[in-house]
Amino acid sequence: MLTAENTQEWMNKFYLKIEQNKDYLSELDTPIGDGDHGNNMMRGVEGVKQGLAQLQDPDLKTVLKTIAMGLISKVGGASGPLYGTAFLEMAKKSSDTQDINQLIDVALAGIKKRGGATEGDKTMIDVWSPVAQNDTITQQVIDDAIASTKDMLARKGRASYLGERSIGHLDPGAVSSGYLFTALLETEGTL
Amino acid sequence: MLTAENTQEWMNKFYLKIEQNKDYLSELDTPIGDGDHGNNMMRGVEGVKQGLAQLQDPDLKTVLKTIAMGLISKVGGASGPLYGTAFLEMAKKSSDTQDINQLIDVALAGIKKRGGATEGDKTMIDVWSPVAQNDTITQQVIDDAIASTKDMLARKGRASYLGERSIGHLDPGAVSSGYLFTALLETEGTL
Amino acid sequence: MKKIINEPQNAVPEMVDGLVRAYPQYLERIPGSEAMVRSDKDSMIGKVGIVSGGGSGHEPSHAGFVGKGMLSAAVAGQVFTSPTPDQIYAAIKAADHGKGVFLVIKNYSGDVMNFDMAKDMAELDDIKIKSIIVNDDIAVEDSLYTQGRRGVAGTVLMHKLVGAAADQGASLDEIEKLAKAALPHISTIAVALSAATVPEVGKPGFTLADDEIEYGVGIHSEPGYRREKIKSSKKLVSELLAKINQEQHLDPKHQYAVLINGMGATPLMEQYIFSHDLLDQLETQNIKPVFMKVGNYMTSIEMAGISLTVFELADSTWLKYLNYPVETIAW
Amino acid sequence: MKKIINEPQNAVPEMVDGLVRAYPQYLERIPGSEAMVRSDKDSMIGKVGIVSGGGSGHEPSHAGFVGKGMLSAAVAGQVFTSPTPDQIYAAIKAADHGKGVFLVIKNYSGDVMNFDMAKDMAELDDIKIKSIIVNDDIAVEDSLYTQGRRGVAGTVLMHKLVGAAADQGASLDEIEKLAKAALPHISTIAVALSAATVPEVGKPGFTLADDEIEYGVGIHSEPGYRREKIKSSKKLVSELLAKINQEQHLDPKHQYAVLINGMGATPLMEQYIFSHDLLDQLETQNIKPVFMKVGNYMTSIEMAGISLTVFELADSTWLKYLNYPVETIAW
Ligand SMILES: Nc1ncnc2c1ncn2[C@@H]1O[C@H](COP(=O)(O)OP(=O)(O)O)[C@@H](O)[C@H]1O
Ligand SMILES: Nc1ncnc2c1ncn2[C@@H]1O[C@H](COP(=O)(O)OP(=O)(O)O)[C@@H](O)[C@H]1O
Ligand SMILES: [Mg+2]
Ligand SMILES: [Mg+2]
Ligand SMILES: [Mg+2]
Ligand SMILES: [Mg+2]
Repeated sequence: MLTAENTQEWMNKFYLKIEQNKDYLSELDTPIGDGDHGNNMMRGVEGVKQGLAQLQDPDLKTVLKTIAMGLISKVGGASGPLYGTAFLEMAKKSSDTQDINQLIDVALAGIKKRGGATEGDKTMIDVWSPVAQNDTITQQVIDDAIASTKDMLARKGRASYLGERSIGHLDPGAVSSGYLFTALLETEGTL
Repeated sequence: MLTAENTQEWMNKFYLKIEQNKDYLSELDTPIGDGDHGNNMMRGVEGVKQGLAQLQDPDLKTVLKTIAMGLISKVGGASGPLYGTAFLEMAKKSSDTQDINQLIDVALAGIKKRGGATEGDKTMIDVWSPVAQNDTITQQVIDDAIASTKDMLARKGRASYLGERSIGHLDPGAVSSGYLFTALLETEGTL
Repeated sequence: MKKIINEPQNAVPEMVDGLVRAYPQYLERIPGSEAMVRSDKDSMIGKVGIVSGGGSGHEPSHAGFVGKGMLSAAVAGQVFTSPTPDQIYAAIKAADHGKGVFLVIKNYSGDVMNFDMAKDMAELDDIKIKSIIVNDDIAVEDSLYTQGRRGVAGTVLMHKLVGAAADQGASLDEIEKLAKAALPHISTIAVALSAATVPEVGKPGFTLADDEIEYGVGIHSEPGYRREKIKSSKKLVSELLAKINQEQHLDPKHQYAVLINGMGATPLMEQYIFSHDLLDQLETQNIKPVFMKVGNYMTSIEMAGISLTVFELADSTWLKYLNYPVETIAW
Repeated sequence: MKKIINEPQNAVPEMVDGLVRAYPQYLERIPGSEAMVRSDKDSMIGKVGIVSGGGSGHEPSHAGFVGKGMLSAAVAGQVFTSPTPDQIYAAIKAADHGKGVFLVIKNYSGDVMNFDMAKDMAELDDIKIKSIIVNDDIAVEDSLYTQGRRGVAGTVLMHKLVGAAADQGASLDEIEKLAKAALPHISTIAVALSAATVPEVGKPGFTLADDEIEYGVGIHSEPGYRREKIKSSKKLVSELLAKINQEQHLDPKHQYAVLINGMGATPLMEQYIFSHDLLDQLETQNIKPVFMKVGNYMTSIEMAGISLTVFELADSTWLKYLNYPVETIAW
């Protein structure tokens, strides 16, 4: 169950993972993209951190909306609107439920709607979707989902310009989404 | 004594020397100039060759003037007007005399007037001047004159921008002038 | 990486600052943003606003085309990264003078989504918005099931068209119609000799050997369709023109505009030589362009290379729009 | 050498051909030469002609500045090599409309001598000729006993001044007076990040390590005054501005025009960042330029680097001349 507190903890952990893997994410984005995913996500988690720091005793909805706005206004590129929409949808839904599974479901629906991609297109959806489908999120589910993008042929995003040559590379947005869910796993009292 | 015939032979020999040493001249022009002296001179001797080929039974004055026009209209850069002026002055003087020493004297005066440089400025003058001063031109005179430019500090032309750093390099225009006089030496019946 | 910059993460804000302060007669920075609006505000009154933008690194695009007769405002994202919706929204607000705002978007998932979100925000303010998604790069096969083609140098011609129409008082609907009609007639194809280095990344997006080139590269180091040994300008022109012919079937009965675009580090000398070979080869097809531009218009930082854009002027008003006078830094 | 060219020795004629055919509305090639004259001949009638030129490799200089309000004709020599007198003479003839011709010459021995010979030829035709020898590069110490300072990017500002004056009907003597008065107020200094490769030479004029820069380099790979490790844009600006200050003693009581000039391969992004740092540092001296340009105006083929030109507007008409409208490809 998400709360205002554990969601902030989740974001702290996500921040650290992005910070640590910034260069790796940009490297993943080089052969099949434009090499900026690490920098984009770093700006995003910085924005989220700054936004959250300004809140006093916020409720869950405010926390989720602040996360969304931080991501939308700082990331840019393709991943900004997608991550931003995910948290915006979670914020909306959080009036009805704090259940993490239900929240991930609406987030995934938002990502699909915003970007028009679906499972198997070699995007972050290929991590969000297996995580959403499994009742219990495990590191195994996450890792398998990330790894599954390697053999896919990209049909959306920059990697799609490569056609066949996109095969054999992990999708950077899938990897950063993996960090998001690992951070969630590590956050006490979320699941 | 210069004649229409041996002057044309002289130019043939000069052509071959420039052709053979084009890259070397440009290399000499690289550390203390702009690396084009070989290409400039090559265009010039091509122009001279073409010009001379169109003459039918010319007199010496016409030959010298044709050489001058070929150099002036094809070389460009600093060396074009200087070599061109040299042959233009020789052409003018050839109405009075065909004596090679007297012709070189007026050519040298033309070069000095056109470029404003004098002996010791590390230019082609430092080859033309010793050659003009010696009653008999020898390869030794030419070689010594070329070599003397190595230790000079350039005060005219592009090399002058280097100041002290121009010391230690041969002057490219001195070297190409050396080829001109070696070609003259090798031309039967000129001296 | 050898660049005249300070901290890489400050490259964009410093660049925007240096640009607007150098050219206050054309540009004004929208406070708190990396978006710029026309200084000559009077020239926008009563007219549809035209907003474009995208990642930075394509200078003089897009701010260089802000001015009377062309763009009303431009947004500069991070290098090679779509700007965020709030910035685009700020540009839309500044460009709106009651007649609505037309967005020129290049077909990248990031740009499309961020402009979309900005559009949603602006529509909440009752600003009428229409847009065109430019996808002129014929290097990549088009398909309904993929991202589709990229927007590249042809975008600048689109700016010129819609900017001229807006300045002459065209309505938002008319501008949309014009843009939609022109779009399929604009085709671009590029060849790269070297890659660009994004300041924050610090190394080139791809590596080509000293004698290698790549056809079909995008303006963000996206890969092209073939790598080869360097060829003469004549042969490069043949290759690119063949691709254009496959797409457009150039026909002497039609009129064409041509844009030869330097990618950043390629000197004008090479662009003019390319122009010579292109015009020679078009002549063998009995085609003589009625409008031409050669220079750096949509660059990829310091990438070396050239793109060729051919625009079939299927409507006679389009040439007038291309020739319509503008007051900008870079057109 | 990786260039979009054909045979290196044809680079200049092909470039000139590609340029005039792309821009027939501005330029016409003078038959049998690599000289170009304004197409809009009517705009030259009754006015002093302005002729400039020099070696090729500095594009858009000089032909890019041919047009109403600026140059009447331009001559393109071989790459980095002064054009020959016959070519300059052809340009003078084409530019003369009875009021005389003014020559803008950069201070290189080759240019000076070739223009001089052309002048002699033109004077035989009773064409009145005056000229200015531009020597704005403050990198090299000036001296009566040497070649003196080189002519570099400041030459473009000289073109603008005399072109505007000529278009407004100034006489040959007035134009000479204007040029002589303005010359000592124009100072330029450059920094290079990499060298240019002349097509016929095939290798760069000098080599800098991956982290090295050189201050004071000329536009033909002439050496500068110091080599160092690459610095931040702020520090490059400090160095160059200090040199300018030594020369001109910038003073808030005066008005200044500034030209930031890219050397060919340096992207506008870096030039705008340099602009940001320059304007910041000028501000600490309480100086705000009243006229500014940032872009590639006097390049050195594909050299990477920037030059900074500061022009003290000691006479109030000079700013008007700089702002006077022109019709050229590149101003
Ligand atoms: N249409 C889309 N739907 C879902 N995810 C997408 C889509 N387009 C791109 N992505 C994701 O975004 C990631 C790239 O993000 P990023 O590099 O930050 O943006 P950009 O591609 O604009 O440079 C991809 O790895 C992919 O996971
Ligand atoms: N003022 C001058 N007087 C005499 N010779 C000169 C002068 N300036 C240059 N030179 C000669 O010209 C040579 C360079 O010629 P070149 O490389 O063809 O022309 P540029 O210097 O214009 O590139 C120098 O090596 C020098 O010998
Ligand atoms: Mg990316
Ligand atoms: Mg030389
Ligand atoms: Mg990106
Ligand atoms: Mg030269």
